[in-house]
Parts: sequence; C-alpha cells; structure tokens
Amino acid sequence: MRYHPHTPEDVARALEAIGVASIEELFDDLPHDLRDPEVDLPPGMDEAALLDHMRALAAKNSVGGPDFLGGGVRRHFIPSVTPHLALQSEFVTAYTPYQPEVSQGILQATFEYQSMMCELTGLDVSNASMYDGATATAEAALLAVRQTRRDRVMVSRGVHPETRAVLATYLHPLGVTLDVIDLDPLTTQRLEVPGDVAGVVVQQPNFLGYLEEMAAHTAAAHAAGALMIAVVDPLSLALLAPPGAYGADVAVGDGQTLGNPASYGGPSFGFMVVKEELLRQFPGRIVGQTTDVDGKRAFVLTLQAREQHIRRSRAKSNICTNHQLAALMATVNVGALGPQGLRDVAVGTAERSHALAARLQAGGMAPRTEARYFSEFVLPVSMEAAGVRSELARRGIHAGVPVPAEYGLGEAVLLSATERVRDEDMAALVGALSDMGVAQAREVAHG
Amino acid sequence: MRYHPHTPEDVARALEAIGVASIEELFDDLPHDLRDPEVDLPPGMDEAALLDHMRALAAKNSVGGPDFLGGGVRRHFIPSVTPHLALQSEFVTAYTPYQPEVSQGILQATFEYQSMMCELTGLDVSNASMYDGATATAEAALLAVRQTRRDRVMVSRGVHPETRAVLATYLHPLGVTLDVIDLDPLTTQRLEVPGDVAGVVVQQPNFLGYLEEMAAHTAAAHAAGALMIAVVDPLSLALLAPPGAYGADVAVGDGQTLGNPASYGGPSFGFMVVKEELLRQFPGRIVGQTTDVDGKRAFVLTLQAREQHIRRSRAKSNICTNHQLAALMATVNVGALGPQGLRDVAVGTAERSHALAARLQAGGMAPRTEARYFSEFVLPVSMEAAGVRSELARRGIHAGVPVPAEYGLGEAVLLSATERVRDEDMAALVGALSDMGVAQAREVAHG
Amino acid sequence: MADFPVIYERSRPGRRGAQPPRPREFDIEAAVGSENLREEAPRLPEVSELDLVRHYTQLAHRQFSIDANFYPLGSCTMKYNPKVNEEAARLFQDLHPYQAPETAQGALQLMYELQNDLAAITGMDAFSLQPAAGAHGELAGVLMIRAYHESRGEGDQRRVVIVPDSAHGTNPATAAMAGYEVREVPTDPSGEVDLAAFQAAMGPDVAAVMLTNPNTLGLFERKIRKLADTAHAAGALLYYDGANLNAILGRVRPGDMGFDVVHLNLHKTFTTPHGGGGPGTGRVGVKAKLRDFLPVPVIEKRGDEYVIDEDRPRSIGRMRSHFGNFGNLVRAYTYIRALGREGLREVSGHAVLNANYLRVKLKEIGFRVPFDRVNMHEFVAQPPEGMRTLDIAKALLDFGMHPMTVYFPLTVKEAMMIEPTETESLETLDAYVDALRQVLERAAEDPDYLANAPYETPVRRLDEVKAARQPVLRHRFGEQGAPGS
Amino acid sequence: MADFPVIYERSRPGRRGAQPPRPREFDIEAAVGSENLREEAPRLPEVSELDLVRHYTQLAHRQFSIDANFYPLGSCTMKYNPKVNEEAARLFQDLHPYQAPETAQGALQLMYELQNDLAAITGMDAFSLQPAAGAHGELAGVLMIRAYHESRGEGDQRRVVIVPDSAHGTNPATAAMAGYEVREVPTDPSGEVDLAAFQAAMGPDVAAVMLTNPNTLGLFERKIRKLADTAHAAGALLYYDGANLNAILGRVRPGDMGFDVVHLNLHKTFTTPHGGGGPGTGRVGVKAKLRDFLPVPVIEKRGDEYVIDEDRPRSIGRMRSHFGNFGNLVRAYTYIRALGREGLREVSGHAVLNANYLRVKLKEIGFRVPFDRVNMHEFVAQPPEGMRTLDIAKALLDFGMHPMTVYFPLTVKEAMMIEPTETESLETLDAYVDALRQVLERAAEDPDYLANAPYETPVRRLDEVKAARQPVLRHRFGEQGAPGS
Ligand SMILES: Cc1ncc(COP(=O)(O)O)c(C=O)c1O
Ligand SMILES: Cc1ncc(COP(=O)(O)O)c(C=O)c1O
Repeated sequence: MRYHPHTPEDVARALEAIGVASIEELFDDLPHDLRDPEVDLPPGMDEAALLDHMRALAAKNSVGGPDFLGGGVRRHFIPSVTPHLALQSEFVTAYTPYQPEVSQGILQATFEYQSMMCELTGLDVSNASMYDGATATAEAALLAVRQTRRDRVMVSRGVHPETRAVLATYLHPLGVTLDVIDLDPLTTQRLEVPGDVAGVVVQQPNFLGYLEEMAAHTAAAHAAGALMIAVVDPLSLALLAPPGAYGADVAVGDGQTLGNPASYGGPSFGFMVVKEELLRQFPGRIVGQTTDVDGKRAFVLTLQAREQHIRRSRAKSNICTNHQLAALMATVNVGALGPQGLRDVAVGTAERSHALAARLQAGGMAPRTEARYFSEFVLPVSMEAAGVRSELARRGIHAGVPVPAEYGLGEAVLLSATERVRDEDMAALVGALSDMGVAQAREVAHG
Repeated sequence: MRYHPHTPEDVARALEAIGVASIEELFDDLPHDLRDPEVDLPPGMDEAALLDHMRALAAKNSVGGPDFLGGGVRRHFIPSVTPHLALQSEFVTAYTPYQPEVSQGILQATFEYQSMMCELTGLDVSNASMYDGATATAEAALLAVRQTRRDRVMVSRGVHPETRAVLATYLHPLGVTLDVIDLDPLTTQRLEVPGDVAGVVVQQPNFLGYLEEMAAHTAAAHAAGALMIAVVDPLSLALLAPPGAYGADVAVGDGQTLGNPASYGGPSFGFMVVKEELLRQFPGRIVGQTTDVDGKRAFVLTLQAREQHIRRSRAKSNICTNHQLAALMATVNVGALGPQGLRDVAVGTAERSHALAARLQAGGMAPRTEARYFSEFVLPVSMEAAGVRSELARRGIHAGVPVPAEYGLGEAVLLSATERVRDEDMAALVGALSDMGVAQAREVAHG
Repeated sequence: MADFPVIYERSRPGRRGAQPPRPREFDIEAAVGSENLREEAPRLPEVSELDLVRHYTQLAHRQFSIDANFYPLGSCTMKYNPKVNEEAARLFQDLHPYQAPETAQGALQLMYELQNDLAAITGMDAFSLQPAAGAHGELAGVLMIRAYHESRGEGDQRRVVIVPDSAHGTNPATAAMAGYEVREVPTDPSGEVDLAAFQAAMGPDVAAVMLTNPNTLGLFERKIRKLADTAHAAGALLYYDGANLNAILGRVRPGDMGFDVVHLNLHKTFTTPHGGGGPGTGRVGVKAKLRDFLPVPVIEKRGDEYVIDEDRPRSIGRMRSHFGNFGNLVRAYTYIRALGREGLREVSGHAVLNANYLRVKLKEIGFRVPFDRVNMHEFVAQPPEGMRTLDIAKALLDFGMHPMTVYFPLTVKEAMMIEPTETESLETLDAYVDALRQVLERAAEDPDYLANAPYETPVRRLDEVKAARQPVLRHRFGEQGAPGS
Repeated sequence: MADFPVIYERSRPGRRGAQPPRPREFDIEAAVGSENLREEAPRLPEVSELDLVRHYTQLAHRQFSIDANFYPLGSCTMKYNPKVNEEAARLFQDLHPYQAPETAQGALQLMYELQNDLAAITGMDAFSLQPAAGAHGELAGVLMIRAYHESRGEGDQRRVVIVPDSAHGTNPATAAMAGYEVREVPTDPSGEVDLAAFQAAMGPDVAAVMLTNPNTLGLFERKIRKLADTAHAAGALLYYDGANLNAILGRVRPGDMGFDVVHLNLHKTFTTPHGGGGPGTGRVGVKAKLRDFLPVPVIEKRGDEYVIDEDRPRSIGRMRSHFGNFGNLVRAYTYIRALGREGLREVSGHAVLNANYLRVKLKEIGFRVPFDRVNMHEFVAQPPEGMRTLDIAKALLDFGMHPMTVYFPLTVKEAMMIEPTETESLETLDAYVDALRQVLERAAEDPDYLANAPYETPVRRLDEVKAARQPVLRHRFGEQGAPGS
C-alpha cells in the first residue's frame, strides 16, 4: 500500500518549484556510500492480504472463555458507548493541545479527567496522565526524593514486582537506595521508617490481592518525615478508602481497570495525584481552567515551567507524550458508569472474588483468605504454578498468574474475578482444578 | 437496561408542571379495560449479559473460510476507511435532511452519490436511493407504466427470481400484466415486444451470471415504444458497458456490491437512474445544488412535488425513508477505491471467476461456459443442489447457491468468485467437489 | 469563505486511495467480449485516503444528529440509538443470505424470536420482518388486506381506503399504490377522527381504514373501539400505522384495540438509527385471519431447527429480496431484549411525560396549542399569531438544536410538531424552551431577526426555488471552473 | 453564548448511564472490613448515556485533528494514521498480559517480527519494544549507555552527555534523569552541529552524545561520521533520537552512520495515532555490544515457539510493566508490512519533497528561512520582520488549519517549524501557503488583525497568565453556581 498522494505530475510540479531534478537529488546531503541500504523487509501488501495476515496472527492467540486473570490487569465490563466516544477520530488523531483555541475537546476532557482522579483518590491535583502505573510510581519516588532532598526510598514487597523493577531502574542512576520490606506473610507489617527516607511506597490492595493497613503505614512514613506514596487500583476506590482519607501524599497507579481493554498489557495509562503542596515538584502535563478574551471559560495547558520543553535538564521529568487517549477512555467510562455504576462494578468484583474463594474451599482447596482482599487472592497449588496456568489454558480457562518465589508462598497462583464472571465459569474453574489434582494443595501448602 | 434519564425528582418536577399526579394519569385516554396487557417478553438484561447473549447467537452462525457465494450479493474487499467514515455518528443518527442549513453533510454526500451513479450507469438523473434492487426494479416498472400509460411489463427470466417476485407483488394490485421471457438456455433470446408493453426488464449480467445482448434488447423495446429497464450490478459497471451506452431508459439495481457488507441480505440499497425526460415520473428523494443567501453553494432536497408528503395519493411512490446510509457507504467506498480501484476489483472478480471455471474443468467438472459471464456461472451437479451447498458448508466452504428448477438446467449451483478468492480457496472447493463425486456432473448435465 | 468542495473537486487524475488486490494478468476482452466492455471509464473521484478522510470528516461536522443535537422531529421518534446495538450488529454483518441455513441458525433464531417479540408487544398473531421502511410496511399490510378481500370474493367490490385528513402522506400514497381510491375523513374539534363523518364514509366499498393511534396530532383516538366496530361491521379491516407506537408501548396494544394489521417502524420505536434518511425497517404484523397472506419468507421453527419458509401459496409474495433489513433486525432485537417488558413500558411513560412537560412549557412562553389536552408522545403547537413556523425553525438552528417537524399535519396552520422522546432529560427540554423564548424575544426587538435567521450555520437560507427551477442534480464536470472538473 | 458545560454540570443526583451487571447480595463490610471502605462516595458525574454521548461528541467537534485538518506540527510527523491499523489493533485488544504464552503466540510472533523489522530499518542489531514514548526510549537508551560504561569500569568517570543547543527538551531532561550532566554544543551557521565546539566538548568524561539527524532544524548533519568518529575515539557512545526518522527511511540507516543506540517514535514515523497527546511508543534499538543491557523482557524465538525472555542478568531492568504499548506495536507492524521495503523508502522521498516545496513557496510570499538550503522532512522559517509567530499561528486557526510548531528550536527567534509529511497533497500545501498569504495581506491592511486573531474558533485567545497564577486544576463543586455543582 501507499499513503502518499503524489501522482507523477505532482512530483514533477514540486521538483520544478524546488529547482531540483529528482527526489534522489534532495538526499544529496546523505553520506553517499551509505545510501540506499539493503533493508531486509518483505514487500508491501494490499489491504485485503494485510488483514488476512493479521487475522492469521490473531488466530494464534486465544481469547474468551472463563477468565480469572488479574495481577493488576482485569477485563471489566466496558460499555459500548465508551470506546465509541473516546475513539472518535478527532480525539485519536490530534496531538498535544498546544493550540488551546482549537483543542478544547482534549483540554476540557483532561480537566474532567483530573477532576475525577482527584475525587477518586481524595487528593488535590492530578496531572494529565503518565505512561503506566509502574512509571507513575517511579516518578512519584523521584518526586519524593526532590521534595525531601533525601536519597532512600522504601517499598513494600506487596507492590507489584514489575513496578518495583521499574522503580529500581529509575532510582539506580540517581544513586537513590531502594529498600524492600517483606510481607508477613500476606501483608506489610508495621513499618520502621528511618529518618533518611524520602518516600514509602505501599500498594493497596497489594500484588497478592490483600488489603494493607494504609493508615498505619502512612503514620509511620510521616513520623519519619517521608512522603507516603500509595499505589492504588483506581476502580477499587469506588469502594475502598481513598489515599486522601488515610493521609497519603501521593496516589499513583495504573488506569487500565477504569475502562481500557487489556491489550496485552498496553497501552493503558498511569495516574498521579498529589497534595497541593507538592505541585511545584509535580511531573507531567496539567490542564487548568481560565477565560478567553471574551470572558468565556476555556482550558489550557498550564504550569508548564515544570516541563522538559521549558526547563530542559532541570525539568521535573523528561515526560513529553503521555497517555492521553487511554486517560480519555477512563474519563468517558467513569462518565458512562457514574458513581453508582462504578461502585456496582467494584462490589460485583469483590462479591465474585469472595464467592470464588468460597467455592474453591468447598471444592477442597485452600485459598489464602486469612487476610482481607478485594478482587484477588492466592491459591497454593500442588504442581508448578506456570504449569497450572498452561493446563487451565488447554481447558479453555484463563487463570492462574504464578506467584513469584520471592513471596515464599511455595507454588501458588493468583486468582481474580470480576463482576463479569458467571457461576458456571467458577464451576468450570473449580472442576478443572479438582480434575488436575490441585485440590491436594491444602496439605502441600499448609503442611 | 434503561435509556431514559429521569430520576424520581425529575418525574415529580415534570408531573407538577403538567398538573397531573402520576405518569399513569397521562394515559387516561386509553381504553381502561385494555390497559397494561400481559406482554410475553423476558425481563431486561444488563449490557454485559446482553452482549453475552448476542455473542452466543452469533456463534451459531458460521462465517469465514473460502467463499464462492453470489446470487447478487458478494463479499468484496471493503477498505477499513469506508465504514470508518460512513458510520460516523453524525451521519448514522441524523434523519432526512429537511433542514438543509444543518444537513449539508448528508445532502452533499447524496449529491456526490447521485453524480457517481450517473457516471457508472451513463444516465442523467439519479435519486437518493431506494430500498433495494428488487424494489427499485418494481418502481422502475411502475414508472414505465405511468410514463407510457400502458399496462403490460415484460421481464426476462434472467432477472433475479426474487426481483421478479417483487415485481409481481407490486404490479398485481394495479392490474398490470407481467410477462416472463424464458432463457435459451443461459441468456435471453431476441425479444418480440408487442405494442402494449410499457417496459422491458432485462438483467445484466443475468441471474445465472451470463451476459445479455443489451443493445439488441433495448432496440426491440424501443421499437415497440416501451422503456428499456436495465437491472445492473453497479460494480460490474466499472468494466461493462453502462446502460446509457446501449440506450436503456432506466438503470436499476442493488448497491450491495459497491461497498456494503452482506449483512444476511440487508440493508443494502437500491438505485435508480433515468434519462432526463423521465424526471417528472421519477420516484424518490433527489438532492439538488443551489446557493444560499450569501451566494454560497449549498445542497437541498428538491423537486419534492413528486413525493408522498406533498402529493399524497398522487405521489410517484409511497417511499419516504430510503436507504441513505447504505448509499453513503457506497459513495465513500467509491471515493476510497477511485476508478482504478473499482476497475481492479471488477477485473479481479472476472479473472478469479474465470480461473475458477478453468479449475473446475481441469477437475473434470462441467461448468456452463458456453455464454460469456462476469463473476458467476452455473455448475451442474450430480446430487440435489441444496445438498451440495450443505455438504460444502460442512467442509467449511461457503458455495453453491442452488439454481431454481424454473431454469430447466437440472440440479445445478451458481458459483461466483471475487477478487478476494485465493488459489488455495479454489483448490479447496475443487477438491471438495471432486471428493463429493460431483465431478460426474459432466455426463449427467449434458447427457 | 470559499465553497466547501465536492469530492470531485478534490480529485486529481491518477491519484489513488485504498488499493484492492491487484488483479492477475488476464485478457478481459477475450473473457467477457469487447462488445460488453465500456468504452470510457466512469468519471469517479481520484483522491488519496487522507483527502477522503478529511472530506467526509468535515462533512460529518456539517451535519446535525441525535448524537450531537437535540432533535425533536415530530412523528420521527428521534431517540437515543444505543451503541450496544451497533456492537451487536457487527457480530452478524458478514452473513451471506444464501449461505446454507444450517450455518445461519443464530440469525434465523434471532428473526424468529423477534417475530414473536413483536407479536407480543403489539398483540398480533404473526409478523413478517420483510418490509424495508414504514411506507413499505404499509404497502405490505394493505396488499394483505387486498388479498384477504379477494379471498372472500370481495376484491372487486372493495375499492376504497379511508384515511383521516391528518394522516401521514405515505398512507394515501400507499393506498394508491395498492390500487385503492382514498377517502379522507376530517378531524373533529377534539383533534380526533370525526365519528359521524367516519360512519358516513364507511360502506361496503371500503377495504380498509388506516389509522395512526395516537394520531399525528399526538392525541389518542378515544373512540378507537367504536371506529373499529364500525369498520368491522362493514366488512372493512383496520390498519395500524405504527409510527407512533412509542407512545403506548406496554400500555395498550393495537391488536387489543381491534386492529387487524400493523406496521412498526423499527427506526422509530426500536432505536435502529435513521442513517440520515434510512435504512429503516417496517415490520408488519397481522391477526390470525391474515396470517396466510404474509409476505414470504417467514421464519419458522421446526423441532430444534429454524427454517426459511417460502412455500406459502396464499402469500402476497415477496416485498423485497432476502429477509429484510437484517442488520436492523439485530439492532431492534438487541434493544427489546435490553429493556424487557418493564423497560419498554417505562419508555412510553417517560416519552409521554416529556412531551406533556414541553407542551405546558411552550404554552407558558406564548406558543399556541390548538388541541390543548393531555397529549401522548408528541403534540402540535403553533407560533404566536403572525409568526411563521419556518422562521422559528431557522432561528433555532443557531442554538445548536434541531427544529421540530414543520407544517405537518397539513390540517393545522403553521404546525410545529414536537416529539422530545423519553431519552431526553428535563434540562434539555428546558434549554429548548429557553431557546424558543430567546427567539421570541429577539424577534420582538428586531423585526429583521427572524427573516434572516439562521446566522451561524455553515450555509444559510437556501434558494429552494432556484434548486427546483434550474435543477442541478449531479456534479457538472468542467462547468464550474473547479480544478477537479 | 453560555460556557460549554463540563460533564459535572450535566450531572444530576441519581441519574444513571450505562449499567454494569447488578451485584448479587453481598455483605461488603464483612468481606473487606468497614475500616477499609471509603466513607463518602466520590463525586463523579451522573449523566444519562445520551447526555454523555452529546457531551463527548460536541467536545470532539471542538478539537482539531489530522482527520479533519492539515496539521503540520514540526518534529511531530502528523501524517495520516491508516484506518486499517485500527482494524488490525482491534483483533488483539482482549489479550491479557499474563495469559499463558502458549495462548498468545500470535502476539509474541508479531513482537518478535517487529523487533527484527525495526532492526532492519535502522541498521541496529537488537530492539526492545518496551518504552512508552520517545522520551521514555531516550531514558532506556541512555541507561543502557550508562550500564555499558559501568560494565567497563568507566561508570564514574563518564559524567556528561553532550546535546546540541537545538536539541528537543527531552534530550537534556533525559540525560539528567539518567544522572548525567548536560553539555550543550552550539549550532554552526549552516545549521548543523559546530564541529570545532563539538571536538572541544568531547573528552574522557563524556558518556554519550545525543543527536537528532536530520536535526531539529530539518537539516541533515553532513558531518555525521566525523562526529561519530570523534565520539567513539573518546570512548563515548552515540545516541540517535529517532523523532525525525521519517526523513531518511530506507535512504540511510542510523546504524550505518555510526549510532550505537536509537529510539523510534512509532507515533511519528510509523503512524500510530497521537491520541491527543499519547500514548506514543518509543522502541529502542542497539548495536550488538549493548544487546545484553536491553530492558526486559525481550521476545525470542526458540525453535517454533516465541518466548518472553526476562532472564537477562545484565539488563538495565524494566522500563515499564508488561511488554510495552502492545496495541501500538500492532499498528506499527501493520503499517510496516503494508508498505514493505519500497513503500517505506517512498515515504521519505515524498516527505522531503513536500517539505522543500513548502519552504520554497513560503519564501515566495515573504517568510524568512534562516538556513536556506535543501532541507529534509521539515524546515524552520520565520515570519516577516516585525511579526510574531504566535500571531501568525493564531490567525491560521480561522482557516481550519493547524499551525506549525512554534518557538522551537529555541535557537531560532520566532521559529516556525513546519513538517507537512508525505501524506499531504500539493493542493493542501498550496492552500496552506494561500492562507499564510492572506494572513500577511490582512495584517498589512489592518494593524489590529493579528493581535486579535483568531476570530472564529470556539474560544479565542486564552488568558494563560491567569491559568498559571490562579490555578484551577479541577472542577470546583458548588463554586460556579452551576446546576451540577
Ligand atoms: C405517521 C407516519 N406514518 C408513516 C411514516 C412512513 O415511514 P417510513 O418513513 O419509514 O417509510 C412516517 C414516517 O415519517 C410517519 O411519521
Ligand atoms: C526531536 C524529538 N525528540 C524527542 C521527542 C520526545 O518524544 P515523545 O514525545 O514521544 O516522548 C520529540 C517529540 O516531540 C521530538 O520531536
């Protein structure tokens, strides 16, 4: 295929205007001996062949069927109206709203997004989005380092392993130490926060699904003069206490659960919401409300002096392109569901997850339910965890994120349910697990 | 689900303004003993359950795989850009452009549609669309009756059986006689047109796929003072002589092949294009170009005095709502493909169909190729035709529209190929037919 | 500002957009015969994909729609078209009408269920899903009535169809297409069919009465059973134009009121999108005595299998090809199953509530309501004395709101026919009232205001006379100095 | 006209939109503990589905976009985003990142192939698909360079990253995030890096040089090999900011020019949509010597199976969760496979052709071009003496055209950075030139014209000082007298 419109006459007309004889001539500045390399690519395809090819690739994936996968990404109900509105081509094919007069669509939607995120987290100021939950967490740690001028960060092992990995990547070059606090066994125990700690990072619910004592952790962080960074599942905030309520300084997380498809892990968006006093150290774009020359309310990118295009090497972050469209999906989705709908999704998720645990127990299995959880919990298994996931997949069930060895829980998988799970899906899962002999897990895990 | 927005407070506010006590009271005019009947419907569903239900229904259909179905509906390549543009919600959720100032989108697109249809058919005036090819043909026959004040219509058996059925339905109540002319054996032979015939209806290519001598038929019709009504496949007109070239007075047909999905047969759209002198008898909406008070070019529904909302019982047709959106799909699709792309599709279709016939021959079968054809031809088979289609379907191949007995061709199926058919699809079909023993058809059919 | 270009004016010779599979080497002349080939290529636009996208995206911006604008077009039921319907329709869009019925059982089941759902909703005994629009449904219905009378040997005797003077234009036009004479009956002062005139019009020559109930004034015909009895006593059948079914969904059923035939506009009551003028859908339902005359095909269930029944010897025949506007059947089915019995009943309640609210509010600001009683899903108003409905409509455009239906029904001078539907919020209705109030105010301040409105639309008042007197009905190549010509 | 409402102002207590499955009976307090529940519900908008649709449809109409407007934002490569990409992406959107890899072989194969395709296109040896945007790719790249130096025991010694003064802001910001000091080198009169200054800046403390080539002035750095040799001789590595790859696709490869690390903005060169500000994608590729440092995971092929390789001990670690912006990888792959080798090469040819055409035409109407030579895919111009770029930009809005990038690079006063891309037709470029010509004309006629432009946009010049001085960064409930507050 070709997307450029030029006919031979067009090319001739342009070349004549420019005053060169050929397109090749326009590339005279290029090193001659390096020009026109052999590029090892297949020839182009027409659209029908291309779609055949893409459909053949897609057919090598399996989707659908009972779904109990979690680990931070869940396939919640997304009403049809959400992608319909968010993916209007005016939004999809615009870029950063540098010209506010003709970008009120994205600017206002972002202002609405910021407002919703403040409400959900109970904090004061939201930026326009970050890349994902993991990078937002890393940026929050950097903010804490800048704000406190300290160079140690504490993170609970309950924070998603991938998030901790990203934290490590971001902190290492700046010489910031990262201390990992163990779980005992399913949640973070009382924290001892030394006086040189810039920020404490705790995830709620934690990676294993269990609820942390956020108020206590926040108090411990604050007692040491550290910032409290809560990593939260935004959907859970329709139900659970918001970071603002327990005094966290920064709320970060991944927005996928608010209305983005799983999309094999990306794109979704990261969010970051902070207390007002952290505004000066805050990374990322922010939209503000103002008026135009006629006195009309209007929205505009503001406080840009924090950003790379103005502050360059002294910017609060290097972030430029963010994840606006994914944040817009969430904005529209929250608008579509409203507070009651969002709460229904959260309650339904909790109900289904607890029902699943009860069924597993009834089926002779031993899910770890000694700590409270929202949407996810650990099931010890009597065989290799990744093997359980594969065997379930062969039976048409998507379930069983393996629990990493670092948690010291033996072979175990995470199980999660959303409001979409039906009773028969649970029956299928429990049946399959029993059939596979995983029911012996009770003995193995607790033995 | 519920789509009305009313909260209890809204209802109360409205009732108070109206001055009634309840919504029920608003229905006091209804016969009391008939009110609130038991309606045998299931309870409503939430959107997730609803989509599960719809997906389960859809899963009981089979789509995809090698495709050789035709009979007037073909699954040609439709570029992704076509539905993307035509199905923008501004077009989808508007209605008839009665207010031209805020309906230039649909009005101009319709003007463009009319222009394209004039070009494709070689005739002068197109309306904005009809329901489908069959009803457009019936309306054309009625136009001929009005124009000539005669009450006999001749139709070739080569016209699609469903179209002829609709013709019969429309003509019967008005006392117009419908004469059917046989094929001999694959095409319409020289016509004898009596002097009381209003119109002659011939389809090109005919239902069996073969090309008719349209110029000769037109001459015969005109010699008798009858109108010539050509039923054409609009896609074929990228390649084949247009009705205007052989002198037809009216071109009608179904627009599905121009860029609408098969959609189990509907909606697509019917088109009708006529010589200028038939304008006064022309049914359906027409868009015309004019200027606004500022002198700007603008488009508007025009010549409405022919229509039911003005002329009532003396209107040229009762048509009101037409098939605008399907016509828009075609307009955008023709714009996307352009003349070369459309020609490529038509040539590719012809090439693939002829290649298929050759392969069948090489496989020992006897497709009827003694007449010329464009995209479709007859294959005699040695078993019940509908059974051939079913057996092929079991093998994952969609092919074999049964040829009705009225054609006197014995058990036979129509086979059609589009530009999307790959060599391996053909091999699969020929292999399956051989395997089924249909190869013996040669003897059976010609024996 | 320059004229907005037509697609031809964006065209350049040789430019390509989307590219289909390149055809293999092939001697097309030899295959189809050079005499069958066209000599000149059709002049079609040659644009790049991006230019195409710009063109139709910008055109979409030059178009009002339900999704962007309040659109209270009376008699058209411009309610919200749920997006989930579109999602559902996509699941079925690749089916071929001639694929083996065993491979389309889901589609056939859906149609079968929809036939039954519509029968339950209307109180009829059997439904056909064939007709492509309301008017097409009317034709199917009247042809069945005709077949019924013919079957009883009264085909020649019954030559007349009665319609009220307030009827939609398609009613008389349909009757004429079905070979009938039209006899009009007047409206009485209460806005309903004049019973005496009706009784006088009735006789052995009458084949059918076509009624809309609520009628096109938005009023319920309270004497409906009397009308039905009168008709039936004379041997005529009663036809229900279902355009206004939204008003009585779940409250009272046409079948129970005595109607023998009913058509439904799925694009009105059942939320299939209007598409800028169509495709609609005009399902037609009948009482048992007319079942045999239903158009073919009808979807039947035999054992566990859904089958396409075309073998119905007394059928009026086919109304169109294939099964009807199947894509819209999927949408309507999705809608019905989403709401269920209770949901459908709430539709009519809130539609009628909204319409009455708007009537009361419009009266408050000075509009006249010729039949001032509790109305159903819509009502007919008139502007204050001396003002023209057309001017009011044009002025509304500047407020980003679509006007009501204007000058219909023909029986009311300067008619403004307003149908808000149940999916609008009171705030939207209040905004409409406020816009109309502002229009009246400005008109009072500035005598030229109305005549020159609208002011902010992409084009302003059009010269419709010129359009009709010097018709330009297709792009004129090369006659406009346009670069693409 | 009233202010356009924010969604909260359309909200009414208790109103519902889309409805998810109704949760079963459940004692939520008992399950999660009342201490863990929130006390007050978040204040979120309560709107009907139709009001939601109207709101975001109308907002879309208040937004310029590639699909509706020419959008020659320099450095951003606002080219046509093919619709087939979206179609392809939908096929993969329901995959879960933790599903068993055996059940996602199609996705893994696509990523594997894309890694190889990008390596072939850029002349690098290995690619990571992780980074989420250009700046994120820069960070990954510079961190790999850091790891490389550390692995050679030079981690402490090399403290500096060199960037040209014309560099994009993300370059210095990235270097700082990676713990480096930034040393700027000036631009010479030809618009390229000043070689002498570069040589002087180079030394044993330099870890890396970050270059964009063609640079942000749209000019090809002709001394690139000299620069590369100088850097390599000093033990520094060369980083390629791929934002401008569109200019040289298939013509010359960063890897062949001597670059050790490259990031690509798939949302620029490879047509993944910009989404109103993202998500982008910033794939990063390296020469073999840096392969071990690539972020995890990398997709490998083992036999016939595609596997997720996380076990890479020398890796810099993770840059983000999961595999990257997978949805955009599908789009980019679709684009690359659509065009193929020849098609990609034509992209750069026509992009450069269009940009040069526009440069020549702008000069003709009076704009200044500070570096007046054959440019690549973009060029930097200046308005006629005495005029402000901001004013020109605002005036263009009334023509329905998006302005160029303004005031970047910072090294050129009143910079207008214009990148038309290859998907625009000459007619569109001519229309842009004509609009600019009209702007100059009107400015000459009316001294106030520019300062008050734009005139026709939904809002006009904004008070940006007020926005920053009195920040209002979220909806103020109840403070605006709005009904929804
Ligand atoms: C009362 C009434 N009857 C019949 C019709 C005709 O329906 P359609 O336009 O679907 O043919 C309409 C449509 O506007 C109508 O309002
Ligand atoms: C030259 C250059 N480098 C880097 C970037 C940063 O890329 P991104 O916005 O994807 O982070 C940009 C984006 O505008 C750019 O133009």
